[in-house]
Amino acid sequence: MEILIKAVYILIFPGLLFATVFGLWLAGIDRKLLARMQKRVGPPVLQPTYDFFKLLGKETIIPANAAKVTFLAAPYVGLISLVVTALFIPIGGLQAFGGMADTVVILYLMAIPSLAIIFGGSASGSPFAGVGVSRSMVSIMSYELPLILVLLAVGRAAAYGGYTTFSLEQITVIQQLTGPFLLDWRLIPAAVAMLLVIPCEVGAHPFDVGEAETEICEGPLVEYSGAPLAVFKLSHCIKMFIMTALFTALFLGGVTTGMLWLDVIIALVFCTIVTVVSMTLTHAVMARFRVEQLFKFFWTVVSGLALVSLILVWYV
Amino acid sequence: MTYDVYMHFPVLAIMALFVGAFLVTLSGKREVLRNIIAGAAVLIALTLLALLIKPVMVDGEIITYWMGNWEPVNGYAIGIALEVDALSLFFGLLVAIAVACSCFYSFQYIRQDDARGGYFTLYLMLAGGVMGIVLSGDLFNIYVMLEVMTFAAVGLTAFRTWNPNAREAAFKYLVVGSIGSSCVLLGTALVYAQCHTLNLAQISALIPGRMNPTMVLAFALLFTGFGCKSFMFPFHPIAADAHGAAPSSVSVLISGVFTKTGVYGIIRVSYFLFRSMGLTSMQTGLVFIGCVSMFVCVTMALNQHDFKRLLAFHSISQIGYILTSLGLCTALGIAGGLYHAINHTLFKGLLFLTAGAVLYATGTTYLEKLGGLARKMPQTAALFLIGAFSISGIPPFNGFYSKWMIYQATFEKASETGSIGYALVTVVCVVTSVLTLASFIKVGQSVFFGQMPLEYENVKETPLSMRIPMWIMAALCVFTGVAPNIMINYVIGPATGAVLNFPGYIDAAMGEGYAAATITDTGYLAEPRLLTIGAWNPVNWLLLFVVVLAAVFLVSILGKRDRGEVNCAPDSKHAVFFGGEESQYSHVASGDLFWGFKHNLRGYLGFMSKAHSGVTNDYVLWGVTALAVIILYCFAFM
Amino acid sequence: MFKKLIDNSAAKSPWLFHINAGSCNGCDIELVAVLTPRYDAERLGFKLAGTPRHADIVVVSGPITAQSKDRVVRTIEQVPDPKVVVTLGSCPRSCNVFKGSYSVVGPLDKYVDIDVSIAGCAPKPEAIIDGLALATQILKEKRGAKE
Amino acid sequence: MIPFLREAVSGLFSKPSTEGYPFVPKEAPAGYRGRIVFHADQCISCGMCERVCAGGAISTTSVETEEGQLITRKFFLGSCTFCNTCADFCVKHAIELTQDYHMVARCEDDLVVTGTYLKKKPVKKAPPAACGQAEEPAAEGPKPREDGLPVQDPAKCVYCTLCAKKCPAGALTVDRAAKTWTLDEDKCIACGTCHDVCPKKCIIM
Repeated sequence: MEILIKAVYILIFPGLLFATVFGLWLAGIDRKLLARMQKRVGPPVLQPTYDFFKLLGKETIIPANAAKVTFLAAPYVGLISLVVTALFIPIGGLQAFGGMADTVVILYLMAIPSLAIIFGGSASGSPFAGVGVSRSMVSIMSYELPLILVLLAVGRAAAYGGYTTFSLEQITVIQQLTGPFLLDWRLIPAAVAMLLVIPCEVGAHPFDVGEAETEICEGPLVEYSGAPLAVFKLSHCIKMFIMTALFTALFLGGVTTGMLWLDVIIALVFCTIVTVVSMTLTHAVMARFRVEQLFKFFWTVVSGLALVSLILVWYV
Repeated sequence: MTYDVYMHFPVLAIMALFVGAFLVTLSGKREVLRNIIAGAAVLIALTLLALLIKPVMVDGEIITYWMGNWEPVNGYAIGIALEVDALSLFFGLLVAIAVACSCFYSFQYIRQDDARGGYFTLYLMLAGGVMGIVLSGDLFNIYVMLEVMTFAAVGLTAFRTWNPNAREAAFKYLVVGSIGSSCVLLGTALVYAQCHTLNLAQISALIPGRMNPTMVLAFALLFTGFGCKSFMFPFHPIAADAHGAAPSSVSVLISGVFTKTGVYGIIRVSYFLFRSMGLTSMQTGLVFIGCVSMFVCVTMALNQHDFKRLLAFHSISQIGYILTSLGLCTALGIAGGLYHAINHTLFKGLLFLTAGAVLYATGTTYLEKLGGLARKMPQTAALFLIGAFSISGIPPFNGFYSKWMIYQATFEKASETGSIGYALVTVVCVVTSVLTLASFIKVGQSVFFGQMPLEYENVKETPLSMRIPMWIMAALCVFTGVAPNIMINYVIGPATGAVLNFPGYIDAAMGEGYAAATITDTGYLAEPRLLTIGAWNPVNWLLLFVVVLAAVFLVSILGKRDRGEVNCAPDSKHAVFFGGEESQYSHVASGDLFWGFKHNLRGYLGFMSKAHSGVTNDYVLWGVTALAVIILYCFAFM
Repeated sequence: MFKKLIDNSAAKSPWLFHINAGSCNGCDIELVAVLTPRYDAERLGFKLAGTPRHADIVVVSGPITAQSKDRVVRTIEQVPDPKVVVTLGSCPRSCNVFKGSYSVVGPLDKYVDIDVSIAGCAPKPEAIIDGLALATQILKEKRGAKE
Repeated sequence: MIPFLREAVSGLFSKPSTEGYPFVPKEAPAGYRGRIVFHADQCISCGMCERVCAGGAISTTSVETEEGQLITRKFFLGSCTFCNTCADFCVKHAIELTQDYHMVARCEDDLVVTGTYLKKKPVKKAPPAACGQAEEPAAEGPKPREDGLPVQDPAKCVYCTLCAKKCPAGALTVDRAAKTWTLDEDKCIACGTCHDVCPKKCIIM
């Protein structure tokens, strides 16, 4: 029975199937609302799903110069590690595999899919991918600094008995006692910083310097086609889910109604709202950053916001 | 304490290496004989130390071996002692593993260099010297072994005498290394003058009563001396030259082992002898040095154009992690530092061996000239990836676990002391980790992936005898990453306990009750607490990974018929997309990467590369300045 | 297992790759106009892809100039199957007014099979939408023909 | 950024400005030049359209039949620039560019507009000699005049009246119904315009 429940967790909710479906839903909502913000009708919400299945049916071309194993394995490694990461994040009090990873671990686990894209692209042997690799890495360097500052600020805010924490459970529990951290004025700069980090982490416009399709032919993805590309696109969607779920857990956790399924639904609604606010809105109003602007922006403005939060949490 | 046969093992391990060194010379040009002797020596040392795990690590015994049976007389330790507690054995094992892997690797590797018997003689001397330092219980003996080790290392650095860089690096190494050695010697002399003994245990017991300005000076000198041996900031430029110029199999030793003796020395001096780590000022100082080493070296590494120099700078960066973690003086911090020490030896050894493999196959380690080798050397590329993921702290490899412990330790320390500074140390650690990742992506992109220059069309995978040691190290990297519980229970935990348990160390050498009679403080922490403030379970992660992998695999099998075809052929359809142009050689190599980052930090990076002028005089000046600053700092705050 | 889903999706998410083979830019801006809020081709699933490897539909505009010929042919070749080649405007179909120029080696059908031609100089965005809709039908047929 | 933000949020709650084109039919604006319609019955085979066409989209084929020449005029839209020049030049207004812009085709034939008509053999006023001339036009054409004034070749002439229209001096009178071509020699300034514009090249100078 135990094993069966775990299997359901892994494969259906919140694992493979749910992460896929919800990720595609978030991506669809993102595209639809982006279109509406631009006064367009926009694609149907199912559009990312169509894209995914269409790509599955396409031919997969492996460049003759590629390091084939890395090239083909990278998307799958990225996808699977993302799905596993999704299991560690509490969704409205539901923790499929609690106590196995904390915020810092998730910070690092989220690097695996980015690495998968980087090494996959690098293995394709394309110079566009080379430039994309360089840019993707700069964007990783950019967002890690504010992200760790945010995590430290939240960890300090969730301190219990003088002990700071990285533990997601403790963060959730403390929020149940004190109310969501988003309502804590000291953490609002951190929340804003986190909202800006999410699109960069996901690789969404305007921070998608690594995959700028108009400049460097989608960077690391330039040589991918067919199923591996579909898997990368799916990973992108699941990343949206994980990052918004992480935001929800860090800043909007602890909203309890007493019923688990209702909590989960509320959390998922929060995820959708966070997607719209952090990704769709920034996409609609900002043009793509240049690489060095991105780095500067994240290491000064965004990190500054997170640092202000950390100092406030520490001393106030 | 029963007098078991394993009491002799430490001295035998050291002797095996030294005797091996002399026998190798006698074997002359007979290659097979030479290999057998060298292999046997390192294997004997490794086996002997492995046999000590049970009594020392598990049962918690401390082995004291008096050379020539010169036991203490009238409470004064006159004879030379070997004293092996869990900490010594920890470093000893680490040394033995790295030495063994590298030795087997060099059988094939060193053939290219018109091998003379000198290589293995020096190699085994270096190994024996390191082993002597970590197993010794005598301060002067440590100095002697330090000198043996340093000169062997200098010799090995200059081993490729046809290479002017190697000769220059050896010279720099010699000069700056002598600063460290003389500091240690002077410190030892001062300690001897004050305590009238050279036995570590007894010094440790006597120092609290004799803490005067002379001893403060002695501490500063010893600290700087061992710091120099660990290449901490600002002694790091020598490391870059030496690691880069030495044959890779030697770089493994210099980076993975030699630097660890410095760390070992710092632990012994500051935790054991002077027990200064209880002071906030000393903690701050060590953490500061660690952070500076970490950050400066990682940014220097990002700027390098040579695979091995890049790795060399990373060595110091990782030493920075270890020092930072040790400077926290909490059980978790020490455990994290020690864990990182063993991980660093493993993954840096692995990386240096892959760099050696690249050099062996292509004849260069210059990043701009290489590219696309993963197609020709798939196993080396896989090994490199394991090493790169380990050092950049990608779960579930080993670097992540120790770094994670360090983050926890620093953040916990921050909340304990209420100082936000330690939280910023966590930030520096994470940023360094990301920059580490960046520089290994740079290596990956410019050596193993991307496009391959035509001249490497005939490159072959390295021979099996070179790959096996690399695979062993890779397996150990994975093992230490996914089984941290075993490591912590059987290796790290006892070693951490040993760091904090100096009364036990004293008693083991000087007889029961000696410590209680002479010193009043009984240690930093009564009970080492290894509780973490977060959670990470690599085994479960792997299990989940496998389950999801199976699910994805199943789905892809089920959908196989409806999927598009997978095609690869050497025609223009499958050529790399070049905006429609015919495929051509266009490789984005190391110098072109990370422009956005370099552009923003150009002031800092420019200053740094100017500062690393490559002039020996400058580096000596840095070293002497560091010594002066450390002495002043010690006088001011101790 | 996913046959039906894939078949249905084949016509719903056509990604375009646009090649300018010496066009006067008239057709190109009309193609861009198709993506603007006014015509919003994205609601039909159209999207401009950054690389031929992601594309389903290759849109070629311009008479094939001598300089661009090899590039065009190679790029079209690099698109994974199933793919549809669409000529935008009169030029790639016939070279139009550039016929006979020393530097024009078109039309395109000398080198690759054209699936859909959109006439016009330049075509109205509505006509382009028509043409792309036709192209998606062909995509679906090609996907079906594979079985 | 703030004004953009306001714009984006207001866009979210206002009606999209997208046209419903593929689902809602749409007319092209007046004056739009789209698909060519060829009124074959009005064509007089002057060939002016073919000559002025920049894209070379117009071609003519003729088949000899008993009743006369069966002439097919082909407009290949795939080569057309929709410049309207052919329609402008067509004296009989046989060519028309409509507002139909749905010019999408899978095969080349769908982009071709054709019209076929019969050009009857002249039955009435044509003298036998003219008939002979028509069959062998190269053999016996009219000779150029020594004074440099134009001469008509009745065998070739289709009486399109273009020369009369273009004549700057008004020296030419052409009656299409009566098939006459007369030159007022006093008025003629021998400028050669009629020679240049004649689509059939039947004016010799």
